[in-house]
Amino acid sequence: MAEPSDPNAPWVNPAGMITVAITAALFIFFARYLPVVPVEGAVPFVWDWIPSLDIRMSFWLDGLSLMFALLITGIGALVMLYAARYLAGHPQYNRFALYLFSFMLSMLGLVLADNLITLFVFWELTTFTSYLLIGFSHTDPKSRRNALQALLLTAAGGLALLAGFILIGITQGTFELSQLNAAGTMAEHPAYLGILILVLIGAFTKSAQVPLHFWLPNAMAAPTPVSAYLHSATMVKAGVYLLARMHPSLSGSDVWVWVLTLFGATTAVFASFMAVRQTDLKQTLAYTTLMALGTLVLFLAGSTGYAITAAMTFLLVHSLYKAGLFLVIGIVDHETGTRDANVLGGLARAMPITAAAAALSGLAMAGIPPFLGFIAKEVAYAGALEMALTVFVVVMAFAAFALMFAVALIVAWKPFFGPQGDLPRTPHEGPWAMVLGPATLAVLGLLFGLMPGVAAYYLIEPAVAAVMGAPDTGGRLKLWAGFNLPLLLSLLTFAAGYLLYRFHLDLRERLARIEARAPDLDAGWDRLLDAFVAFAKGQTRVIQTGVLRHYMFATFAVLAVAMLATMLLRPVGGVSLAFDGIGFMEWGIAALIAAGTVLVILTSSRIAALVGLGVVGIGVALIFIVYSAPDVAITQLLVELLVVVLLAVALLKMPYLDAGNRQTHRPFDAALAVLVGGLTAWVLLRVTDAPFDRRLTDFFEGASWTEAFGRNIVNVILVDFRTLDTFGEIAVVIVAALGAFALLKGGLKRGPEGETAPHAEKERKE
Amino acid sequence: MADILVGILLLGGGAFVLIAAIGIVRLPDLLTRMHASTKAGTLGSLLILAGLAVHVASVPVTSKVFATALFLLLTAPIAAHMIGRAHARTTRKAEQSAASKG
Amino acid sequence: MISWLLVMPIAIPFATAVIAWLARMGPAGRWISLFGSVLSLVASLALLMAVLENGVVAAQMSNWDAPFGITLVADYLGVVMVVITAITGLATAIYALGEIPERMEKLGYHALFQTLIAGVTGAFLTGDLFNLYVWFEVMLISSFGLLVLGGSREQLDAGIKYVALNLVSTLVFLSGIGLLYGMTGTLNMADLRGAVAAVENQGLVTVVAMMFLVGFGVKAAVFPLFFWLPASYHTPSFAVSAVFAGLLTKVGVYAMMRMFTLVFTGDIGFTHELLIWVSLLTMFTGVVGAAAQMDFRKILSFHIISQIGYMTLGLALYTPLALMGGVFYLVHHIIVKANLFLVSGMANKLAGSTDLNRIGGLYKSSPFLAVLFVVPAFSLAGFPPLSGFWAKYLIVKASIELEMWFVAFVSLLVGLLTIYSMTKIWGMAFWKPHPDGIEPTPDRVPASVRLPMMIPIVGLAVMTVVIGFFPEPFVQFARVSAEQLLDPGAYVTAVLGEGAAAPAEPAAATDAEPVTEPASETGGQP
Amino acid sequence: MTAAEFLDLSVTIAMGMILLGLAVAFFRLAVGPSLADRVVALDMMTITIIAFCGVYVVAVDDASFLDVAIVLALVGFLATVALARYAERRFERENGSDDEAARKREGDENG
Amino acid sequence: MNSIIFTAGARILVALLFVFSLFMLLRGHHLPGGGFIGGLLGAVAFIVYSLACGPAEAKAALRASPEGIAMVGLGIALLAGLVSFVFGDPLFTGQWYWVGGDSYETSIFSINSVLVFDIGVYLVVLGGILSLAFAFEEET
Amino acid sequence: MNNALVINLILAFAWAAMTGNFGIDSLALGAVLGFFALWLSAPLTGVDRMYFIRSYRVVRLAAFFLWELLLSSVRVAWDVIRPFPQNRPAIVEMPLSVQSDLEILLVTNLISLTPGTLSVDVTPDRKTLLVHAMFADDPDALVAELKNGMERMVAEAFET
Amino acid sequence: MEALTALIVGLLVAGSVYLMLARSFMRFLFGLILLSNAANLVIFASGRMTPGAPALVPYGADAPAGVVGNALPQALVLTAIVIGFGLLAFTLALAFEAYRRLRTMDTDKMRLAEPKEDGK
Ligand code: NA
Ligand code: NA
Repeated sequence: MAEPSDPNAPWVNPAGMITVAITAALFIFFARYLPVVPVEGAVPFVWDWIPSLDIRMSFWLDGLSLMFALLITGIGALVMLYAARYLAGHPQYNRFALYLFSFMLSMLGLVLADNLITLFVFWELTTFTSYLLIGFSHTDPKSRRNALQALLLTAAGGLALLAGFILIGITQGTFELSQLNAAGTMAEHPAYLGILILVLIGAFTKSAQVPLHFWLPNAMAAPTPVSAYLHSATMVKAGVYLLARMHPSLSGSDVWVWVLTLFGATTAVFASFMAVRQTDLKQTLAYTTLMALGTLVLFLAGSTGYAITAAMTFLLVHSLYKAGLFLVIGIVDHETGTRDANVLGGLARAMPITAAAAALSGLAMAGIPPFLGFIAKEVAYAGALEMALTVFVVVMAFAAFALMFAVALIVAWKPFFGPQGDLPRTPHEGPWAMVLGPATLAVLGLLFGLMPGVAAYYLIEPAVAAVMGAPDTGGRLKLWAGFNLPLLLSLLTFAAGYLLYRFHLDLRERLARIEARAPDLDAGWDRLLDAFVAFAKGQTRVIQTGVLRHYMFATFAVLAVAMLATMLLRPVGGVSLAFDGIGFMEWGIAALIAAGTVLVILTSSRIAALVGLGVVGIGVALIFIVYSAPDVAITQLLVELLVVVLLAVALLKMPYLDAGNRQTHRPFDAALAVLVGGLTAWVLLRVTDAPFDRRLTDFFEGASWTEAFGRNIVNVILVDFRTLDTFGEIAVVIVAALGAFALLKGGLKRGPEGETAPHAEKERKE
Repeated sequence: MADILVGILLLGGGAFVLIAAIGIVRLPDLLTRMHASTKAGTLGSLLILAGLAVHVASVPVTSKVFATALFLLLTAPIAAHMIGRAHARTTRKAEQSAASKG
Repeated sequence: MISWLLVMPIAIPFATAVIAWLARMGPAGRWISLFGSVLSLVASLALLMAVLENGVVAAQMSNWDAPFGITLVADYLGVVMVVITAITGLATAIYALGEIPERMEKLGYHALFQTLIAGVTGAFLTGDLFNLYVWFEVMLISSFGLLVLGGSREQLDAGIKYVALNLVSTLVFLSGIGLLYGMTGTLNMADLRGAVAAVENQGLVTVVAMMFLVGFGVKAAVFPLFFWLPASYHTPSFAVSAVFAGLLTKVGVYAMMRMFTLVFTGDIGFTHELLIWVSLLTMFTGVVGAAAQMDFRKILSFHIISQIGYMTLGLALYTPLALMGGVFYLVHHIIVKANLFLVSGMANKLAGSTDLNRIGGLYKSSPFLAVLFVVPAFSLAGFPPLSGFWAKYLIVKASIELEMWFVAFVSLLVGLLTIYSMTKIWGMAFWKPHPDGIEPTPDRVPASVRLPMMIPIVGLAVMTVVIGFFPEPFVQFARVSAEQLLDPGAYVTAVLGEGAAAPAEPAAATDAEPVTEPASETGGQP
Repeated sequence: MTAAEFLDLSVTIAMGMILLGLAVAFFRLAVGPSLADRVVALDMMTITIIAFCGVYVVAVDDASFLDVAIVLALVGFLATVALARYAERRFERENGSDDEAARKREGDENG
Repeated sequence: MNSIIFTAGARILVALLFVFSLFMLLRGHHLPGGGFIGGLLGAVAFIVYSLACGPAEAKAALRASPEGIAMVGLGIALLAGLVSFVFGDPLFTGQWYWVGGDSYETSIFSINSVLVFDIGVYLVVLGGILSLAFAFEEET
Repeated sequence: MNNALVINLILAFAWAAMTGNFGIDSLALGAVLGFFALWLSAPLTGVDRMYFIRSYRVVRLAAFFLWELLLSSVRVAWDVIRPFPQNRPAIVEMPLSVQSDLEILLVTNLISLTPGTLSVDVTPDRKTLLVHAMFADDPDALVAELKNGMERMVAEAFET
Repeated sequence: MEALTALIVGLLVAGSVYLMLARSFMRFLFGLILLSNAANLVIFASGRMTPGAPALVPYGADAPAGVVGNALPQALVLTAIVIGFGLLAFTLALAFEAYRRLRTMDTDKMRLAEPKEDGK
């Protein structure tokens, strides 16, 4: 899955350098707020975007968003630099740089947004840009499939999130997070549960909580810099960010605690085991990311200072070491051509700086003092001990941390310091542009561990304050907190973790066997899509049969049902058949029309049908004659005549009728026909039963001669009172003629049977 | 007096129309039936038109009646000729081809 | 002056049709058509200005006062539809310069195209029910001609179904008009508002309303009356299918919106409730139908259906926000869907087919086109901040406000499934390599063809983005449209004059004499 | 019976005979058997409508309906001509050339 | 269709029908008739011609292509409507010019846009239907 | 003949102008009066005597035809309604003497209109008319009757 | 007469629906003609029916003397008839051309645009 890159290609690409420069500049821009935010709490930026919908493009820079902004821009700059080398010479590198940069901006917007809709806009933009990034190796079907999976799952979550946001807006009267959080928890609101569930669906899909986790390892189809950036440091943390961001308004209920605890813990432990199970180091890291996300969610369940501090610290730590390790694996892959844990080993000599970076990051991950990772774990245990479901949380956290320790050794120790493997290529140290990132991140992890106060003051405590929605006491981050239960747990973690590492090959086999029996959600996804497509095809087969008479039947049936149902459900009154004043003449005409109609229906002779139609036309014309409409009668007769003339010409080259009335569907057709006819007659009866409002008619009769100077009122209506109708009507005639002319004279060359295909035609090959 | 004349003309015309219609049902073959329709029918219509002209007794109407009658006398035989000709040609040719195939 | 402004968007395409037809044998025809389309757009914009300045404007054709003559009227909804029609018309006219072969031009393509635009515009502007029928027919017969122009076997096959089902709907609609006239004695839509309310037998009104619902439903392609659309829209030339996709079904939606806000409002609990279910099923079956397809245009066709459901849903929910969403959706969808069909035409030219299994490689070789696909495609899917997002947002918010959770759920779910189809196209036509190893680079098509085809694609994509990023004016416009729809007082006043807008009291009107104004006062002719 | 009453009665009877005539002609039209038979019946009906218009003018005393009659007298024959021509041409097609005759019929046709 | 009888009859009938169609057109404003009926009758006239002598001759007798006639008719109808703008009236407002007087009663005859519109209708119906009829006739 | 007809028509219009009434009635009266005027002034104006003779023959033909129409209609009608129809139909061939289109049309139409006979076809050489006769007991007599009656009268009325 | 016309309309509609549901497109055409007639009659009857009094203003009068037939529905029907003819003529041309190219009038067999295996 490694991208082809030409080591000799010039990598100082303008597109790449510009993006790196801007991102770095942004990092500096945000860094300048580091002294401001701890003092002022928050800095707002507002643009009134869609005032009529109460949607503002508003941003809110507080401790939480600042920490995220710095991670996004800082790691972003490093990753972009790395990618410039990693993908040097790739024909689509420019697009890649654009996507990555867009993603960075989207993510930045997401974490800075104060308005929920604004946040959602950026949320979806991260989904979309990550789709493009995951599918970057677009010629690979697997890559396309995984990109789609990530897109659909996170978009589904996004839609739930949107519903939740809208519900918040409706029930709370504002979309501004700052206002919502200031108002405290909404747990008492009747819509709270709905809101919570919807927001959690959004957050959990984005942050890949079990059982919606399976897209994340697949998303590793993306180039390694993408994995490093999106799937460790940024996008997947969006869900966690959201939970943290909305913590003041959404927490404070048992549901919050239970759901987050259960999902977070389950995800953490499950992912840890899965991380051990993998042999592809990138996959291993993917699962440890999952584990981290679970852990973060787990601690966000708590509302105590320790729990939140644990979450924020761990978030920072994880971002640093995980991005670093991904980049390291990228270098290893780049240099050796493999990422197989079973193969890699003894690389430290060939690539010492990388090895050092890996080691530092690995130590941070393992939680060894004096790294920030150690502090994070300490605080985490402290937090866990305060939380609800204490025992469960502690046990799960312990399991996860222990496994993580083991994984750290697998990923960061064994490839570099383990026994030499049989590598596809002779390894060299990576180029500085690639090494710079992991090295910086690794060093940062160490520095923060050594100076926890700095990290606490500028980053973590403001973030914790933001998450808790209240100024925080702080002072929890210490490298040495004394002998206490968390320390004991830490030590036990190391021991357990080492044991696990010792037996990890064994464990991996066992896990593989378990996995083989467990339901495969990823395959389930494919089955789900297949089932959906099968359903779609089934529906199409039923609805869109391609057979005209099915369509016709449905259309008429809908008409009949709609009318009939209305008649049954609404008072419409009965029918009185008033046949008084109807003489034999009228009955005779009616009988003539009826006879003609029946003839057309029953005959299987075209000409009989044609003359039957003529009879009906004559009958209708007789009605027009008798009921005072000579113009209409003349027109009717002339049109009937022309129909007969045209049909008599056309029928020469058309087939005979089949004996269609014997087909099995005809009785049903007849029933429907009778129903539609009956309903129409019935409605017309009811309509004509009531008195008629002659306003318009009276006006026309009065004005026809006196104002429009015509004695034939019908004609005056046609050419004066309602000229526009007539104009449209002649347009219909002319267009009908043009259309028919074009059809018949299509300019196509035809053989004797008219079967020669026109030049433009595409014949179906299948 | 005029009313009685009109009545008689209408009755006569109606009778001819009806007889013509009966003729095209009763008479044995197509060409014979056409005698009924072309002649009796036309005459029936003419009689009725004459009655109408007498009844309304205005010059525009009379001239219209004349026109109608004239048009009818011009077109009815042409129509009859065409259909008779078609019948004759098709049946004769059909017989010929049947004979030649034999 | 107002009369001019109202007439020109209809008269210009007709005049263009006549002149273009007379000049069809030479190259002048296409330029005349293009020039006419520009003029139409100018005229529409002038009308828009007038409406923005004066509110609802109306003019009595032939100078006979409403309800006796035919009134042309433009409220916010009407005028925006006219403008968007002109925009779509212009875009397609430019596209046709590249796409439509000379053979079709000689058969009268431009005349048919212009009469189609005239019919659509007339339908949007008329304030008379029977006149609406006439414009429907102008539009319909022009669409018949355009659909089968070129005469391939697929087109003929599709034409049969399209023609058959549309004719049935037309006749149902016509009968409905007759019956409504029989109950009220009037055809003017503003006048009908009061007259229908005054009808004693309201149950019967609802029955007739059902006929309108079915008639318009077929035009609008709602469930389960949409069969004709997927059966045909993938067969004509791409310019034609773009116009069809953009405009034709919308006329049905528009007519539904007009009649079911202005006239048939007596039994909302029944008609609009029913329409909610119809809309949901439309949205769902449409989007599911698309999932079964493997052809660029067939997928798009099914999505038209699905999106129509959102629009009718906006009407069905019948709140200001919902109608606002419906109107916004109409405008957004015309631009986006027309554009997607235009893109499919370009893809076809470059990669040689619209069958997704037989094309590919467009992402690599034609990245610009890829961008131009992504914009409307993801707008259609409702991705923010493109136009479709705001449309969907309004509808979803309206349904949540009404606490119709299921409605909101379906709306969102359908959005998700839309993503599925759009990414299917993206994956197969753009990302996947071409199965025949072809590199579908832009230079496979001569610039004289490519440029006219690309210009409208770019233009419409830019509009999509602009509406998405700066939705405020459009949202405000949609809001006023919705307000006018929900309270048609201004509409009725503009048509019938002052004093006519008072809602008719059904109880009072039954025994009242029909108001017949003396001819000497009302007859406008001097 | 006054003359006016006689006229009314004759109008009624004439109308009755005309309608009866239409019915009888329709019978031939329906049963055929040949195309020509049907066309003859249709032609007969056209002429009968002219008579109908005449009687109706007398019945309602309004000459406008004469316009219908005049148009029908002038153009009614065209349907007959067109159908006769159809019969002749169809016969020529089906018996004239072998390949045309060989064309399969989709079903039976009486007329 | 070389029937001497029909051809001879058609000679008279075509002229008769055509004159009659004009008659119906012109009287339509006051009595049954008008542009539609006139146009339909005119079309019938040329259809008779075409049945008697073939579509080619009928077309030649028409001098112009039927589609062209129809299109011109549409243009005339449109102009008859647009002309009212010159007088400051809405589209299709009837414009009456009384020759030799100032009202219907005092004038000899009138020139009016309503009749021009009806002539447009006549031409469209005539041309449209003939176009259809000829196209069918030529294809069979 | 044509000159005479034109003059006659001019006289009719002159009459209408003089009376100030251009109605059909006035024109018809003018035509009749004009005919008489022409007849009286024939020597003066030099109008061919044939005009008057032919006019008489046309009128005579019309009268003869209407009478024949009535007569044979009754005959056919009777045959239709009598219990046992007596008709013996057959197609007879009648040699045509008249040759111009108009005359052939007139002959055939009149033959068709008079009951009992129906013009079915004219042979392409225009020499023979196929007549279907309803009562063709004696075909030769029938042909002779047609030739001496209808055809002769038409020929006389329109001979040049 | 409206009552009887309603019955006629019912019959025409029933007949046309039955024809339109047939497999042969030719029958559909016949049904279409019947349905057009039915729709026209609906409009005509809806305007109520008056026998024997055409909507003409007599010479010398300013308005019709007595009750005359309702002119508005007549004008509408006239318009609808002509429109219906245009549509029918086009449909006939379509059927004609479709048969020439597809060699069938059986709509069950018209499966080119939506082939049976469609949706794969
Ligand atoms: Na006018
Ligand atoms: Na009209």
